[in-house]
Amino acid sequence: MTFDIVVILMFLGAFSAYLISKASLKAGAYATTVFSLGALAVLLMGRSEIGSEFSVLFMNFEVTVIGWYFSGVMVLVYAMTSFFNSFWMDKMMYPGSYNFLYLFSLAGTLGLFFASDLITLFIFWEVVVWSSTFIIPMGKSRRAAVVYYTISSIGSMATLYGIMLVYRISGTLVIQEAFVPLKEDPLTATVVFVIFVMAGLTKIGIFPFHIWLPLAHGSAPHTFSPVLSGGLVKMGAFIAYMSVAILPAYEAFEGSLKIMGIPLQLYFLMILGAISIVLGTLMAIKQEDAKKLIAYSSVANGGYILIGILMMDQLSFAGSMMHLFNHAIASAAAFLAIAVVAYRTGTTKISELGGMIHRMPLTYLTYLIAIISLAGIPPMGGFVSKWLIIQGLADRGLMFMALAAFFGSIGSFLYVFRPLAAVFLGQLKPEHEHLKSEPLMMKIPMVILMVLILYFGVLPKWLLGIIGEIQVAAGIEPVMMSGNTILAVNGVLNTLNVFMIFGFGFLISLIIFLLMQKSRRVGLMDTYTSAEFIYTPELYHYAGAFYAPFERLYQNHPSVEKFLGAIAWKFHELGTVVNALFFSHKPAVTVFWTSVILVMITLGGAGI
Amino acid sequence: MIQYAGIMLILIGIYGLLTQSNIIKIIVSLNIFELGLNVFIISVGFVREGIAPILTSVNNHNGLVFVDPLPQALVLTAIVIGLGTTALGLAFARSIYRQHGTLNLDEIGGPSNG
Amino acid sequence: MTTNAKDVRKTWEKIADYFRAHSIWMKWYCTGCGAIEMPPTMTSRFDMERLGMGPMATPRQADVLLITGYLSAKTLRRVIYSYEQMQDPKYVVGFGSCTLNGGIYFDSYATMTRLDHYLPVDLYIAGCMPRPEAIMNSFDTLIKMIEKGEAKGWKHYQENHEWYRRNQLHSLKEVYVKDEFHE
Amino acid sequence: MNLVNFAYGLLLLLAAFVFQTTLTGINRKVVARLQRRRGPKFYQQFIDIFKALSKGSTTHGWVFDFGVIMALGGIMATAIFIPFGPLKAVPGMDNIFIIAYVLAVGMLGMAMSASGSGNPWASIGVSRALTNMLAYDIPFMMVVFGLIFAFDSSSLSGLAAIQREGGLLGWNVLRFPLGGIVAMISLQGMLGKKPFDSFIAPAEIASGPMVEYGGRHLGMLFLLHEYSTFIEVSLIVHLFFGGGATVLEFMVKYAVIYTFLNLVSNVLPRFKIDQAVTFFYKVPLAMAVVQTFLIIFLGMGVA
Amino acid sequence: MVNPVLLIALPLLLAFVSIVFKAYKNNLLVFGTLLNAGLVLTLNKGQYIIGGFQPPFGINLVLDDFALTGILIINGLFLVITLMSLEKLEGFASVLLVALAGLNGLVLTGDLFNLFVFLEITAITAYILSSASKEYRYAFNYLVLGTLGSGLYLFGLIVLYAVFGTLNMADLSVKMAAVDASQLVLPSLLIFIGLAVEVKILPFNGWVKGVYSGTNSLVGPLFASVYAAGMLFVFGRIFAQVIPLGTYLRTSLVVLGALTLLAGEVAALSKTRIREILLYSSIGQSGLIAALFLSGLVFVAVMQLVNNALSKAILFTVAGQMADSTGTDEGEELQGAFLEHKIAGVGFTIAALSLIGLPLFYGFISKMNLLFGIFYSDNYWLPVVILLGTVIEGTYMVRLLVKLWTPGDEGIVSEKAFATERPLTIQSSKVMGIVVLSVVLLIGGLLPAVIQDNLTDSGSLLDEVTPAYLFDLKGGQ
Repeated sequence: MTFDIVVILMFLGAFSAYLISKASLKAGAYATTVFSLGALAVLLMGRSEIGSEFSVLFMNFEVTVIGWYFSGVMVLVYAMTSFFNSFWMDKMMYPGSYNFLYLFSLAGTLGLFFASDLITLFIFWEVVVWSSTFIIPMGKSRRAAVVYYTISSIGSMATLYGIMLVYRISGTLVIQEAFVPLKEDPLTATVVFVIFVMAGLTKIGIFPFHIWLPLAHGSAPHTFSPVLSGGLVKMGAFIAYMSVAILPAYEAFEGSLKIMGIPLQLYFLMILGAISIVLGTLMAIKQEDAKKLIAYSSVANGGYILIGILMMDQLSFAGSMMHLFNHAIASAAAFLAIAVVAYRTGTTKISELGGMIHRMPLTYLTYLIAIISLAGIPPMGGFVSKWLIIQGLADRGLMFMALAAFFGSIGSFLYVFRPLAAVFLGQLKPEHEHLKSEPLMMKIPMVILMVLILYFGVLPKWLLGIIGEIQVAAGIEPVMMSGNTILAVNGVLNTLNVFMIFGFGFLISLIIFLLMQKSRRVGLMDTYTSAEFIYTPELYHYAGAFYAPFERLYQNHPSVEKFLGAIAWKFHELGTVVNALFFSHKPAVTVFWTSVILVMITLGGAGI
Repeated sequence: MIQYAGIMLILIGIYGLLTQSNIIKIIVSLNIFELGLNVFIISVGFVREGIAPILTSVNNHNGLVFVDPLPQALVLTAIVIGLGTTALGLAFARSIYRQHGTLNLDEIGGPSNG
Repeated sequence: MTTNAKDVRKTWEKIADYFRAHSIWMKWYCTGCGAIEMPPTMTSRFDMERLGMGPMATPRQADVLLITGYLSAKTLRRVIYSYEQMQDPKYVVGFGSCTLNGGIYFDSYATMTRLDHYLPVDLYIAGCMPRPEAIMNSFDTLIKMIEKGEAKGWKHYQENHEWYRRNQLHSLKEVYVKDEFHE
Repeated sequence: MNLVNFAYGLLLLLAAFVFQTTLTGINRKVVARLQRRRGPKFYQQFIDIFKALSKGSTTHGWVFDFGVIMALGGIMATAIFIPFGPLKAVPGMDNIFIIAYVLAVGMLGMAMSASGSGNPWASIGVSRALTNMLAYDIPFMMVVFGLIFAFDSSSLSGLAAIQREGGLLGWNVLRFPLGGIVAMISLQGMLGKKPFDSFIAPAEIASGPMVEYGGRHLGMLFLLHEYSTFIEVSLIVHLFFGGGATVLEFMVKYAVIYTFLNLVSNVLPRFKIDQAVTFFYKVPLAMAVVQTFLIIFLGMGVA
Repeated sequence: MVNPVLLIALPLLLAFVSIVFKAYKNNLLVFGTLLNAGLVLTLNKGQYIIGGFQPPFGINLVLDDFALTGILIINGLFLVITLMSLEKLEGFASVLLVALAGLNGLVLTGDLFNLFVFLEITAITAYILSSASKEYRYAFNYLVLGTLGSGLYLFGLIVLYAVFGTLNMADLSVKMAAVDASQLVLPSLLIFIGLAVEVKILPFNGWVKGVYSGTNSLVGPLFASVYAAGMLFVFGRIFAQVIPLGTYLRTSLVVLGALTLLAGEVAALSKTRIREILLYSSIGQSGLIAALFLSGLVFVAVMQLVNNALSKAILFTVAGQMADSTGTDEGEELQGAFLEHKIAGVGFTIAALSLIGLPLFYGFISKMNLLFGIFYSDNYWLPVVILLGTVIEGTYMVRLLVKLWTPGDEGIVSEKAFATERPLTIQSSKVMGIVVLSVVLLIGGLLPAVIQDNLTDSGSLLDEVTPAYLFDLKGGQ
């Protein structure tokens, strides 16, 4: 009975946070922290109650393992980010409403993950969409909110159509039962699958629906970007999971053409995932804004997650589920680090920053660990998940997905390194000379996230155990572990050993370093300049167009943004045409159309 | 025959509405349209060699052929309503003339299509 | 050269000096015409690398600062800057007469005629210009000096930094100037 | 994992260092002979490294030091995973993907440290190095992917053992010649040898990432270079040339391949970085895709 | 037992009285609307004969669930809107009373010709009200089109009379059902066009733009919610219950409705002025509701109609008030207008979200139900159109809301300093009205049974499809 309390409490919490904000803004911000941490605690304690069912108003819920897992990820990201809320209270346009919508969207996601019928699912889906839509414009861009809403609603309206279709066919809305009759009818199943999964694609930001991510993530309030990227994007993964596992796609598409054992429908989606990886990587490499860069990296990582989920196998699926968690916390940590920088300096543009490590080393460390995980480098969590995904791909022989995955992996070194070098390293700008370090309240979540990223990279057993349960629930073989060794069909990975050997190498290296003569500390401007005297650190900082030679290779790329923008503009023009054709101050125009319709329909009727 | 006359008038009225841009002429066209309509309605009730639908001491048996009285009642109402509308239209015409100094809709201009 | 406690090398320093002697990486400060003699010294005929020597891209990596030509007020500043960026132990080699006495430009108002007033020169190579044979010979000498621990210009510079700095300031007014192009 | 593994690992590191550094020295000699020079002593590389370590150094802040330590540590850890012929320090850890990703720790550490110096040339060098990596790694990984699919194993020693079963003709370079060529070209890129050495271009960007290093930092970078060379060449030996049943066999194969690549690099000019990317994506990547396609869909070369 | 004819007669009486006692006409209006709203609550369902002729002869009033819902909505909203904007009456009190009478008559009457009369009465009041904006050319346009429309309606009904000899709706529906519908395309179409002019179906609605775009905070909500609701109720009455349409005509007209929906939404997307956006949205919604009625889905059509009426009342009140007090309703110039008027802003937001059909608001319930309904009538293309329309509608509504809440150019963090400097005032009476209406929308969304119960049977009289498909508020379980 704990979960219904959580859902209801979160909604009430949203209102109370609003009321508290009216009394004191800071207190309201802390209320978001308290409530989300409370939800996290209840979730962790309530693990034994997985499987419980409950109803609120006309909505029905059932707590499944996957729902529990997803909501855990979501609440974690929300709770960690909420520590930052209090610092933006005086800068936010509607601080009270922000706190309200913050918790409201969290409540919505919980409801979504616990939903046991399709209508409840849809209700909470939309609740999350509209509540987050109103947070985004408090940041830097109004257009972002509109694009976000439009893309989301394309997805959700498609889902709605799917829900109706399913209901028409099966006569029930209970998630576990509604899809059963579709197994017999591959054509309808394909339609439903495509429609359903579209909502997932829009939310994860899979090509060609990715355009909202950089816009919204890049310009949302700094405290909401981590939630968007780390949390809300994962709702799409949930829907994708539902479409594949509950539909269940592999059974329904048993008869369709298969490529390497993957039905064509799923293969096509995987190709989309692969395109997202490549595209997200390429676009992230050329971004000039740190937040947009991480946003595009979310596009790329969404591609991994989607491919893994669609595989529905022992390895890649587990990898994907784990990657979801890893990406959530790593991307949240990265966004939080950028938020700290933005809080102190007021900008997120890479070229306007530099040398932040000398003012906020902990933030730097957070960012470093986050991006190591994002890039999938051991000993962080991201490595384990990427390893699983790639091993799974190698097992199946999906070479084009693998190609994209490799490109994304290596490419991620490029883009994650860029803010590292240009924001945190390099020359400190004179105007940032007197910046203060990060406040204590900001340090707490960053340290927690760092520890988590490292912990699950070294000891993923607990996490993979839960994922194993999800896999069992989805009817596939769970990922195998013996001790700390992950046993894949074509390779093993002992994360603890990797970590220990890494530590060993590090130790030797440290000993070598310490044995030798002590170094002389010199300033950042005392560098080799071909013996030229330079006194302008802000100019002596390599930040803009970091990968210029590489960017040049694809600078004239075709852009789906432009294409979709053109479609939107066509709608706009159509509106103008409608306006010009039918609306006038002269009765004659309308009389003319009236006569035309009258004659046409009458003659048509007479003809029939 | 009289139906066709009514329909002709209706079409003339619509033609006027389609082609005229002068407000007064539009009102006139509207009136022609209504007139045609009224004629048509009357014609619906018309019965050849029918008598007035009044029971008299002579005409009180079942074999009577009488004109349908209802359309005539309807026409009366329609005429009254048409009159009201015309009056209102003319009032508008006057206001438009005061506002724009012309009665030609083409010269007045419409809402922008922006 | 008097021997005092400071000059006694510890064992590890002796070993280190052996390595230093047989792996000499140079930063060429090519201000004048002398640099033209370096390529023949490097390439097949004289093959500098057989002695473990070679050019390096930056002063941070280099052991020897090789100043190949005359010095003006403008270039001297940069030579000093480069020298101070090098890592200890570091050696300075004056190449050609220009560094000794100003060479053919000795009477110019802008020429710095004596390099060792400003930097601790371990070795001069006389000649205008010195031929590769002379260069090879001098490198041989330098190797021997380092091996014996005699090339101690860098220590000298540290110890007499005041004196060097005074000379530098006297001739240059300002050692580290503001960027001329932005003033 | 116990202390014995660590001791074993330390020995392996030492052996790898001595072996590779000697080989580098010999290769300097070989190249010198190619250019009609006498060339340095065969142990010159040791002298250089120890000299660099013995010198004083400057630092630009803690990340400058930390990056170097992390880089060398990461690379050393990777080297421990590499089987030295039949010898393995830690059994079961020679998964190709682990190695590929652990290798990146070193890269990242070095890049971080270089950028931490505040010198733009370092950043430019890092940017080129990473771009280069994006170019050469993908064809290579593609080929490796095909191998893993073909033999259902991603263990280096496992793949090597499978090849040795087939004798000389069982070598992957003969079974999958296209893949072998791709791997060799990629290896050239990994080693940063000409024509793919634009990221250190000494005369152009003052040796790129290494511009600010001197003394012990530089020495450690040299160590790092030796180890990463060892790792990369070993990968190819194991993946395409049957690894080594004995240590000697491994060392011979290794030496031959390394020397061959060195000779090739010495007769080539340098690609600009975008040319390198274009080249890798045009030729080796296409070959790699064809090779993988042949393996996966036609089973060509898979016994 | 109250005779519903009082709903028509009393306002008319008060209207004439108000002409005599000019000084008290506003009071009389308030009295009349209150009285009507009170009377509605006391009504009993049934058939009321006026003038003694038994049907099918003579005039009768039909007060079934459908009509009851209609007059409830009309009188309730009329009351709220009037009370909200009393200061805007400007001598229109008498006209409003007549309009109230006409609207009630429209919904109540059971006679086609009587309907024509009420249609004309309502229309004439509408012409007069539309001249409140002082844009007489638009009012004139409306007048001409309205007259032409009602003329065509009269034409159609005379043809029907000529064929069937009756004007009573119930009688006519029985007689028409016996005839092959394809024989009756012309009269049905004529009646459709006549009503379509008022209902705002696409090619017949040329007047809407001029009239709606200049409305103030009184006339705007009256037109967009009360008049629209009244006309749509009539439309539903005629086309879902009286005139049986053949497949051909039904399909054509549903397509016309769907096109209206799309065209309205698309046109709204291209607009930047708030009232223009809303008016095109109204057109779109009318098209949707008309399409539902034409498909025979009376119940869900009524739900959507109620949602539309409630939402539009709020939206047009706020938009009209903005235009009244700041002199413009250009979205760009009203950036951050809700900064100082949060309650009105929240009401506006709730109305907009409900109109889009987002959950927690009544619009969601109605949208769900209408989709279920359409799917159950095995129509798979109309939902696509509706959902596409919803996407577009959501886009421009969110665009508008975002602009009104958070001022600032692209790339700059939204700040109070960027808010509009135009003085926007919203009277407390309006705020209260907005609160009442948005609370209704919220209650409808959270506890749909409250509104639902009042609607439950409204479609059952002639609705062939029993509402078995209805989303029964338990998640369909």
